[in-house]
Amino acid sequence: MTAANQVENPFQPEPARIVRQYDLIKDHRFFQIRFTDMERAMSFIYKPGQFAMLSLPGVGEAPFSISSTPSRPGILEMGIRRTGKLTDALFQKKDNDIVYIRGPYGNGFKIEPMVERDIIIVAGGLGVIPLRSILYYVLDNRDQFDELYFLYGSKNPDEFLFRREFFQIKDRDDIDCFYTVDQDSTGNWTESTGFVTELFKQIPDIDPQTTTAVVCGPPVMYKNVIKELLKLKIPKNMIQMTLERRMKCGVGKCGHCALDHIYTCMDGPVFTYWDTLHFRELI
Amino acid sequence: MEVKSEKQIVKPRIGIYGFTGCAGDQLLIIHTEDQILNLFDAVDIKSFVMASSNPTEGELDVAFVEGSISTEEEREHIKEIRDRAQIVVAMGNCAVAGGPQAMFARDGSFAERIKQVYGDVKFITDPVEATPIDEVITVDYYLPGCPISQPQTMALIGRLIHGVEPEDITTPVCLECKLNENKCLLNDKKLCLGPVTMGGCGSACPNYGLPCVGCWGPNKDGNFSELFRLLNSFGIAHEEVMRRIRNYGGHKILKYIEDIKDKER
Amino acid sequence: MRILKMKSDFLKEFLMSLEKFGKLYGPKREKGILTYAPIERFEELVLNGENTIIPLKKLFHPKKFIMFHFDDEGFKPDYSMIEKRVILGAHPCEIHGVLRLDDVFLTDPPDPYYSGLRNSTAIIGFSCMPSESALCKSTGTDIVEEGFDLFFVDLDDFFLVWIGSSLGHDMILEREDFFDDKVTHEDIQRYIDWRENRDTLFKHSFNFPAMPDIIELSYDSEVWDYFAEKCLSCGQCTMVCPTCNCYDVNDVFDITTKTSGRRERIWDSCMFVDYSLVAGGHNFRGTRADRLKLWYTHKLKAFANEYGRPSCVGCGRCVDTCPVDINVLTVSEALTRCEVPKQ
Amino acid sequence: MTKSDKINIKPLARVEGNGGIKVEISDNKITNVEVQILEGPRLFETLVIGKTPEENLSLVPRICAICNLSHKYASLRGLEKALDVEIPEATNIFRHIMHHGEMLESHSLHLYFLALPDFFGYDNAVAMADEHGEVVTKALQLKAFGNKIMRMMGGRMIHGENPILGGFGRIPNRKTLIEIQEEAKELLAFAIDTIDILAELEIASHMERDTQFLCCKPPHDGYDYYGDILITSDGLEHLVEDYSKVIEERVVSHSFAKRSLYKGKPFSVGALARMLLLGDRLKGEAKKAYEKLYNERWHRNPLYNNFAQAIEQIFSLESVIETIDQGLEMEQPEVAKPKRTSGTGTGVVEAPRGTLIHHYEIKDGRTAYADYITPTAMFLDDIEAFILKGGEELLSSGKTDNIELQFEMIARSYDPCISCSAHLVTVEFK
Ligand SMILES: Cc1cc2nc3c(=O)[nH]c(=O)nc-3n(C[C@H](O)[C@H](O)[C@H](O)COP(=O)(O)OP(=O)(O)OC[C@H]3O[C@@H](n4cnc5c(N)ncnc54)[C@H](O)[C@@H]3O)c2cc1C
Ligand code: SF4
Ligand code: SF4
Ligand code: SF4
Repeated sequence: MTAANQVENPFQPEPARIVRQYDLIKDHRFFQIRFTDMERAMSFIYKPGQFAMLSLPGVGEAPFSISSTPSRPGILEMGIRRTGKLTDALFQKKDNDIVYIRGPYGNGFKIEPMVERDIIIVAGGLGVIPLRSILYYVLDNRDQFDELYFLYGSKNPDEFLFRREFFQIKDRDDIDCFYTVDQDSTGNWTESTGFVTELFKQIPDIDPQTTTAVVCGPPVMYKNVIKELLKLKIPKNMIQMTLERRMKCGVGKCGHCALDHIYTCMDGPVFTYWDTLHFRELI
Repeated sequence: MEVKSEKQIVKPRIGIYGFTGCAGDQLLIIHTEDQILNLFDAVDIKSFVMASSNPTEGELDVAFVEGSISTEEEREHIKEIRDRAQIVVAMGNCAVAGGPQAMFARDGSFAERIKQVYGDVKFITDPVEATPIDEVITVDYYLPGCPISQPQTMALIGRLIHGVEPEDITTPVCLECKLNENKCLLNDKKLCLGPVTMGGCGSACPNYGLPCVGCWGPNKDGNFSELFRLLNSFGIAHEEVMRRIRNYGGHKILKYIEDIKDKER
Repeated sequence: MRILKMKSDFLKEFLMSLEKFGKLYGPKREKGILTYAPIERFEELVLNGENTIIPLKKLFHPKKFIMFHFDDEGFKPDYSMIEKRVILGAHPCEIHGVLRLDDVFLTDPPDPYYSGLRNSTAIIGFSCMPSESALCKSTGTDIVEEGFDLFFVDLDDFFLVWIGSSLGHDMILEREDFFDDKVTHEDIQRYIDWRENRDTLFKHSFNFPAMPDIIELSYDSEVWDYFAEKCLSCGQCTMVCPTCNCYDVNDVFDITTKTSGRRERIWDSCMFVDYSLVAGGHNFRGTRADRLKLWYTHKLKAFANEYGRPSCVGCGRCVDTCPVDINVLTVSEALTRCEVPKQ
Repeated sequence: MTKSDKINIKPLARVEGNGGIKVEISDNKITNVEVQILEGPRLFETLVIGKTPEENLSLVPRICAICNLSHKYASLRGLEKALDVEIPEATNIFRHIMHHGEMLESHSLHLYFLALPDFFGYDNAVAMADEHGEVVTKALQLKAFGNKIMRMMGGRMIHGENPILGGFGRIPNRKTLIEIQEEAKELLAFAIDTIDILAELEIASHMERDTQFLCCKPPHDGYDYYGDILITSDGLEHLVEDYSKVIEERVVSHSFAKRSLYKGKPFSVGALARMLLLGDRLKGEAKKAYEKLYNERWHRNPLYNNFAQAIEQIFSLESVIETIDQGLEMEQPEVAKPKRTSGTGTGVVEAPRGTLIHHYEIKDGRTAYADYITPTAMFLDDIEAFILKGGEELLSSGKTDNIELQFEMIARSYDPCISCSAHLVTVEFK
């Protein structure tokens, strides 16, 4: 029977090479990956906020956000935290080693509602990894958007991801960056201290009707950040957030990421705050 | 497609040891006829006295340990193995939970029972009450079962050969039992421990129409109190259930049935 | 859709003649239980109202299979399980079950394993009498209009045969002499009487159409806690339900130092504790109440939002299977009685 | 080797369980031989007290994995006597098939994988594969076949729950039985070829001495592995109920291990004992093999146990073929129910490595007393006696190069099962 072969296999992992990798912070590593097939590398079109499934044969497969921006095609970037079997094995890989990728999956951020509007990007901890994609996307297409505010908080300076990069863009005049750490354990932190919600005080007055917010962080962070955004009177459907669920397939078949009637992998991982009000289990 | 071929990995050095038990887990490895030659090929077996003479007892990548710790000498020996092994795998119910010989774990009857079998013989070195090996050393991975299952064991060994952490099974026997299309024995009011027992055996017993006696040990998410209640409602006495669940529960079952004991009193 | 008549005496010969369209499968008694299995002799086939333990879904969404083999060269899909098959004796609820699975597995992007099995398989449906716990009257799945190639309604000395596909038509053409296209008024009356009689035989019913709202309103109901305390988390309900589709994926290495092995798919259940565990140890559904709630929301409400109809097809298997009496009937009743304010 | 020395073989390899041999030599004379049991006690006799027969049956196979079904079988025979369970003939038939499976599994494991490497000069059987690939592959097949029967009848390869009081949970279907029968026919050729391999071997004679043999006598005039009468090489017959008078158990003060004597002297059980006591009852290919291999030295040399096992492999394969024929004729047996809840019963079967006794006293459906005597506990004294004899011979003739191996081969030939014996013995640590 060839029936099956007529349908493309959406689970087929494709070989890709680790081009470069380095530690971001302890147990968090940055990977640049390129499909071994150059054509595929260029035809892999994705949106900020989408993710890919990364496989290591024999170890398994897991979803990871794409942290690079589609405005710089050819190379995929991922920021990965070491938490278990697959990520452990991935951290043992060297430059030039082969991994397997399939995707892109998920809905990604809705760019439409951001165009010609002010944008607030709020990231907590690891949540900055998917947001880095939209951040660079906006910077690369700067003329399409109005004001850009980037708020990022980590627990302490040692856990501040992409530190060099983010302090570089801080000097640009087309973006306002606000960085904070919960606690400064090192004593050489030059930015704010306190929770990321504190940073809202530093944002100049904005017009909530022309502003879109994008949020990602640990579950506890969402509640507080959303409170702040609502205080600013940003409409509920103009707050985009990206969520995490267990996933096995990425294409709405395995059921793991289902909540109520939606599949995080297909209908998400980006949801608006308005969406989450219907789905009680979302955050 | 330009894909770099992976380097051949170094064969892990392996030791397989037996302590107090029935040797069923070592035997099961020997009985894996379709894989035993592959196994000897893929790993460097340094010590496996049940199958081979002239063991070399040095540094090991993985030590598989079967059997419970039941004498002072075994306590020392297991520590010595731990010292030279990168990874220690507790293999089989005896090593994981203490085995059937640990069914009275910590109830204080051990001395009395020794006396029953041996009378008043005075021992030079007293045997100790059977314990799982993790009461003496740290254990990295567990292969439960009395005896272990071939697929689960080979999957674990396959992963260890490649330096990959093994998967842990957190599903109950019922998953495999249903996949094998057995009729639920609880619906026939049988004393089946499947729902509170860790999966991995392939529902070996229900496949033959016989209730699970719990030889894989407790499933951490088992709803123990409800199973007790359900079995009681079939007319099976509380002590009966308690006794059976301890037959293969060893030391590992204790924390799950503590509350149930309390409720009864 | 054409409807034909066939004398009962021809049944054996006709069904066995379908072998040329593929390997025959059907409900068969093995080791004391009823199961879909290859049929070698007509006599093995069990064509009554009895449910198999595991529904028809296993033939399209197999319990466990190899998706890929991998080695240094990468992952190669394994489609070897796909073969031409003819399934005999599928009840209406089974066919509805498969249609619900189609919603999941055939929507973009289609699952090649499922669609491969689906496209190579013909379904010959059979009418049935309600089982002890059948709920298909309540769920509106006691009759089926699509999803089969042929459908047989047993009216004792003859069958009315619905032709549901061009392949079904080809099957009829093979044995044209068995079929009669003159359906008389009397035959129609017989069919109507049969349906009326059948409707009276259902022992249970529940207010299926009201359930989506009731579920929504009962999110915080203590009824969930009541059931949660009883649930054994054995996962049987999900395995036996024709419309549960969750699965897990595992990689298994061969015993060798080379990179080689297989990627397997195996049924999973949302009743298991690790089902929703994510990195960092956060579990979105750690409690049994949350897990039960997800399941019933999915069966009785949510699926409809996504695909237009709820996913319970009223087979009654959860009623027969759950050792502690948690099933669509008891849950719906409890939610309806205790929690919905009386109007 | 100095004139006074201590030989410590520890661990004893290629036996089931954790054991060792200690030999003390003084003045070129052996002063002490100990076969040591290095495993802790498991106290099975106390574990079953207060348990139901079902629980007993589940627990006792765990005494030993390698002959788990023999334990189950002996227990069934004891419990069914105690509770007056009358089992249908068909159940007996299936129990025999099960038991033959275990014989094949255990014998092939011992013969090819544990013993043969000694004769061919290897550390293990896999190392043997390069030069004797054919034998190793076939032997794996034969062992796998034994395991397949154990899985089919036991429920799984080791510690299956399928054999239950009064019958089985599930009986294999016709198709499976016929498959098994076909496979047995195919494997018979290899089992017969093995006889030729063994016929070529030179068997050392240094340890030879007279000893006594014991086994149970089948209730028919053929060869078999079960019975209710114990026969001994002195020509006597004893009811199994009198087992405690026949087999004198004692505690040895220096090792705290329970040991057994018959008429005050060590004795041997196992395939060799069965061959010597019942061999003239063999038929077919097994009879031919017996006639080909047998010689007078068998009575004085335990290494021939390996030969006896090879003959029993043929016997079991032939029996499987024959017994399945009988099984196919019979109706599916019902599970027989106990007629009483109290009673005593002694069950005896021949485990692969010798006579195995399970004795029960049941009161109101619960075990009040249990006693298990395993073959290894029976022949430990005999092993020591042969090691002593062999050692003295080797010392006096100065052939001490590989004396450890010679000792190990003697111990190994019995196919001892230390787990079995350790259910009630403990260790001496000096
Ligand atoms: C849409 C999405 C985007 C993600 N993006 C990133 C990212 O950019 N960087 C990053 O480091 N991580 C990301 N994750 C999480 C990442 O998928 C998990 O860390 C990874 O699966 C852990 O795999 P493991 O084998 O190393 O861990 P395991 O050994 O499998 O388990 C370790 C922990 O991870 C949990 N886990 C296992 N599988 C999954 C899964 N499929 N999804 C979520 N949790 C799981 C386990 O429950 C356990 O708590 C994302 C997850 C999702 C769903
Ligand atoms: S069903 Fe239960 S008792 Fe039987 S093998 Fe599995 S875990 Fe052990
Ligand atoms: S609802 Fe019933 S069948 Fe489902 S997991 Fe709970 S106890 Fe098992
Ligand atoms: S929920 Fe119950 S009745 Fe409905 S389809 Fe599933 S198993 Fe059948």
